[in-house]
Amino acid sequence: MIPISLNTWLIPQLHIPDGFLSLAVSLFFWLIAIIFIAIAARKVQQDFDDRRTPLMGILAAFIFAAQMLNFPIAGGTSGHLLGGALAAILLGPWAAILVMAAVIGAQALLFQDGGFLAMGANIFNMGILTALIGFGLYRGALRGAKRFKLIIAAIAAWLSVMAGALSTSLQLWLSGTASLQVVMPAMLGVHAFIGVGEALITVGALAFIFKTRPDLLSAGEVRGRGGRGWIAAGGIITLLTVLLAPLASANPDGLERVAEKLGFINAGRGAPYQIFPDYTIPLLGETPLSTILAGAIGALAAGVIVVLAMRLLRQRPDQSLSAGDQ
Amino acid sequence: MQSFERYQTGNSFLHRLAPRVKVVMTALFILSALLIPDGAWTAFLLSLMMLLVLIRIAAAPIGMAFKRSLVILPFTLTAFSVLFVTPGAPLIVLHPGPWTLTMTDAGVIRFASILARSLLAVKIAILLTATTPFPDLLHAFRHLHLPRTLVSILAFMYRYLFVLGDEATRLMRARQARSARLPGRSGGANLMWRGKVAGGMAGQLFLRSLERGERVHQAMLARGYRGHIYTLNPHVVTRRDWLFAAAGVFLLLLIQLIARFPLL
Amino acid sequence: MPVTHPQDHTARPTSSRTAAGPALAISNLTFAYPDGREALRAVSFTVQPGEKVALVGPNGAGKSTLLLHFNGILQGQGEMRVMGKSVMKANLPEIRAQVGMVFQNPDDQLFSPTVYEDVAFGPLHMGLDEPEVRRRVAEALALVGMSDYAERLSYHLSMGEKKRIAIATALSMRPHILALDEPSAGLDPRARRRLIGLLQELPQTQIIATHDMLLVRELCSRMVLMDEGRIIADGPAHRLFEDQALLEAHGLERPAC
Amino acid sequence: MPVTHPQDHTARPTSSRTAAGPALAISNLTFAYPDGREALRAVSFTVQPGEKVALVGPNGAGKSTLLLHFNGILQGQGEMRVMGKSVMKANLPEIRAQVGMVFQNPDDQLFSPTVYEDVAFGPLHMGLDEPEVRRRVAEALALVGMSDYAERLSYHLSMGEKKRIAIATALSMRPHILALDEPSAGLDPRARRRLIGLLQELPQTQIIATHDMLLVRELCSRMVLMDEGRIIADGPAHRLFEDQALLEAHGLERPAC
Ligand SMILES: Nc1ncnc2c1ncn2[C@@H]1O[C@H](COP(=O)(O)OP(=O)(O)OP(=O)(O)O)[C@@H](O)[C@H]1O
Ligand SMILES: Nc1ncnc2c1ncn2[C@@H]1O[C@H](COP(=O)(O)OP(=O)(O)OP(=O)(O)O)[C@@H](O)[C@H]1O
Ligand SMILES: [Mg+2]
Ligand SMILES: [Mg+2]
Repeated sequence: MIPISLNTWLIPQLHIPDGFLSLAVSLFFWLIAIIFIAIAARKVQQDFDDRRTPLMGILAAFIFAAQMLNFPIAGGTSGHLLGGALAAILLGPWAAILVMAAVIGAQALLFQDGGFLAMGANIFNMGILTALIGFGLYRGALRGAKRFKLIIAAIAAWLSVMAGALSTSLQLWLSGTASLQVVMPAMLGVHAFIGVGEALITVGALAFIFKTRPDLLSAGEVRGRGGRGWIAAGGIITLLTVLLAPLASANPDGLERVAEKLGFINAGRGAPYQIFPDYTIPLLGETPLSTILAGAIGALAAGVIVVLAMRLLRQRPDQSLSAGDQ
Repeated sequence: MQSFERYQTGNSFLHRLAPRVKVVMTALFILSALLIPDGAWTAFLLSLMMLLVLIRIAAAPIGMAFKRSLVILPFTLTAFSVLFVTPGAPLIVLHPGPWTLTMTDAGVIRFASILARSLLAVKIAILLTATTPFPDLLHAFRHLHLPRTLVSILAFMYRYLFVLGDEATRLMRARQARSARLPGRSGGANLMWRGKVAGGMAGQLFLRSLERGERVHQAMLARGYRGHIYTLNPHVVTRRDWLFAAAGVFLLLLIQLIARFPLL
Repeated sequence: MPVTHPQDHTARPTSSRTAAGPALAISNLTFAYPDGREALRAVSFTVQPGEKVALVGPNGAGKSTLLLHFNGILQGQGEMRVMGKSVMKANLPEIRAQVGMVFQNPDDQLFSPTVYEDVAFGPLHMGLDEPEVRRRVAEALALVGMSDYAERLSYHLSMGEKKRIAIATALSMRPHILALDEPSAGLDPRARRRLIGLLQELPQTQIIATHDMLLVRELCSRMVLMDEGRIIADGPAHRLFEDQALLEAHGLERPAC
Repeated sequence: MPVTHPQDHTARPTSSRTAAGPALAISNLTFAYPDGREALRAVSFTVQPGEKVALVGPNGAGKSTLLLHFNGILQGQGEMRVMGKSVMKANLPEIRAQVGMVFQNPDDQLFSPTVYEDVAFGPLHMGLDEPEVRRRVAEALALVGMSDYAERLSYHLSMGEKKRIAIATALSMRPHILALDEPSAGLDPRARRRLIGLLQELPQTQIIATHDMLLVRELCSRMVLMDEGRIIADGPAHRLFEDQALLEAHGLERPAC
């Protein structure tokens, strides 16, 4: 793991460190991440009864270890795995989100791969988006032959990396840390390449499991992990990625103008110290004090939301567990 | 794989601080760094001094943090672009090929500020990791009321990270050992095949992880597990911790004030 | 020998002493895995308190499967009593406190980040209060000679050290019965010798599944030979060792001398 | 014994025969892991073609680390020559064709879904054409007596079977040298006996890291004793076995008789 992050220093990975995202963007994605994790914790608890904790932990360790596996592509570079799509296909979307959140959290805590305040965004890019695309597309291909499923899995794996890269560039741009014209083509270009490794390993792993434990990937099993809603969700995100990526890389100025028109470009684009940049406390006018107060209020509100969400999440998980003892 | 734990064996004031206090203070420090406006150099400098004092207290080698803060490098590359797109007074005009790039003063300030925030954040995070063993962090999360499920998942993950990480390493070694070539032949087969083999290794790891999950669950049942995980509480928050937290918050507030009212 | 206080009575099980009766009584136990594989077929035997019984047989004979029945992790058909208590759902928590399981692979058994937490896991889940838990952990670690290791991370231990901690996790529950699955596998000769010394001095009833015939000879007076889910022979170890033909028919070997 | 054609010349390495010279020559090899742990300190020794050398020593002595140097998976400081070729980056692919590694745990070695794919990995990676690959796989499987297993899934085999397949994955590359890490660990007595028979009949130079002293006595004429990264003793196995004091000082034991 350390060697991997050392080898790939110069490749913009998807683990965004702190400092590159504005506070507004950071908090927004934290909120999304918390909501998803809260739902995931509940769902997973229903599906896996009391085996879930050790199992989820070990599967998170699996993703971690699988990210170390690599293979030579060409000229000294090597392909390796992000794992979001694979996890979603193997475990179902909710369990995958939980597992990826644990992986991303540990990477930040142990290796500083990705920041703390940026963790919400990282979980969104590498856990939630990948789970939506990975599972959504695979779930849609359930009826097909094995070969077809594998092809879809390959596409899903590649796209999940592209979606992560797209979303990372947008976040950086919204935070005012990078110009879209630079970050978008760079991110998408590099990850189009990285995605090939992702696709090959994902398919290799699935092919292996098809051969050795076909029961784990049987139609019934996969259906049990999520309903048809996922197909739609995955489809929409896929469509967005497919449309937005070429559009934005071909004409980032255009996107920038559109965003400016819609007004949200200023939302994050101002300095990261402003939580609601254009919002100042009316009575105080545009003074530094007003900015501080606005910031404090915003932070407080975000804090309250976080605490509430945590509460919500904490209440259920540990009841009704002992039922499944045998 | 174990090198990141090398400095946790120390016994400085920081090592002995209650982990939950360290976690909260780290988060506040990062928050404070993000809140410092562009170009508020005094505030950045004060934050850096605070950081250096902490590193000194922890008796952690200052250079140690350096290598790992390189993780921000790739993102720094992408942030280079703000040098040229931020509106401001032109400093340097470059003509690479057909383009014209104008570096502005505001751009330079913005870029340097992003870098400063990011370095501060990553270094304090390194300091936290270097002075707090992961199991203690887990205790801290429990006390901070993170969902118990999530903390338990993290605990299991941490334990099996190394087991599975070693397994992955051994798989790769075995592959390396058989990645032979005959003199005068190219070898290596093709890309698809190599990818498929790596994928097979991932699949193998997955199945083993599943089975291990099953066995661990059995081992837990054997020792009385019925759905809850209990742990002893080895950490208490003492007055010393409160004092440290109060001092920290005070300093961070001061930094924020100085950042905004430079004349104060 | 790093074992401390081997004769100390604290090592003795404390809860609910049963007067006489066998420690373990199994009759006609049959078990099939969900995939249909019959792993146990009409297994019957009885173990008296304090006995040290070796369970031997080729790979796949059903030894591990049988051990997993002792505390109800697997439940086959047939009668099973542990310390006089029938193994059934209602009794499980109590029975699990009486049977200390040591799994073959210590990495499966040591699932907590630190050694201390792992050894404390059993007592904590038995609902003991904190001082008692601490006492038990200290005692169990002392018994296996690993008192200094409490704060270590399980991952950083060598195989032999992990194995001893795994035994401590069972001892801290003060069980009457120890069920050990291949305790000597992967140990170097010195670590193996220490393990044998430790097991010799522990007073618990022991049932040991193993391929290590020398360990059987040094430690166990009785030997139960299994193959294909059945008990093939059951008797004094030195007797069975003499029956070369029997051993060879079931993939075993007499210890070299 | 399931070994077929033990004397068959196909078992002999075919590529680039070197006239005389040692199969392996190491001098002053020193290696430290990235975390600073010195695992090898000034190790020197030479192995002649056809020799079967046992590498013994307590847990953590550095045996596995040393084996991993033979084909450059780890690279320490010092001189190392395999079949006359210096071990350095440019020669690695060639050297890996000459040294067949068998890891302790066959699960690490078998990473493909089917036995066939696993045994074919080496030859395929060497760029051989398909008929030749098939021939090599068939030959290697026949040597370990597992010809019927080609289409089986490695994942579902027993430990003893996996171990033999692991050896086949090395043999299919027709190496001059076999480096085996604890080949007998985890096998039941019958499987272990078969393995010893197989190794006795294979003509390759063999270097075997093991804790199994009985295997050493039966298989190896020479024994190299390591501890703390150093070579402590090197000589005929039966001689070293007589030096009880030496063995005990390094956590070993004489085979029981
Ligand atoms: N989870 C499982 N599902 C299906 N079959 C199983 C399972 N676990 C074990 N078996 C089968 O049950 C039989 C008995 O297995 P068991 O593990 O009890 O053998 P063992 O005597 O412990 O062997 P070893 O000496 O290799 O440890 C074997 O044939 C094995 O393949
Ligand atoms: N990846 C690693 N990183 C750091 N230290 C290691 C690593 N692998 C092994 N070591 C250490 O190097 C030393 C030699 O280990 P090695 O695995 O070579 O021993 P060994 O003789 O094979 O022991 P065993 O009989 O237990 O297999 C040990 O002290 C071990 O802890
Ligand atoms: Mg077993
Ligand atoms: Mg070894």
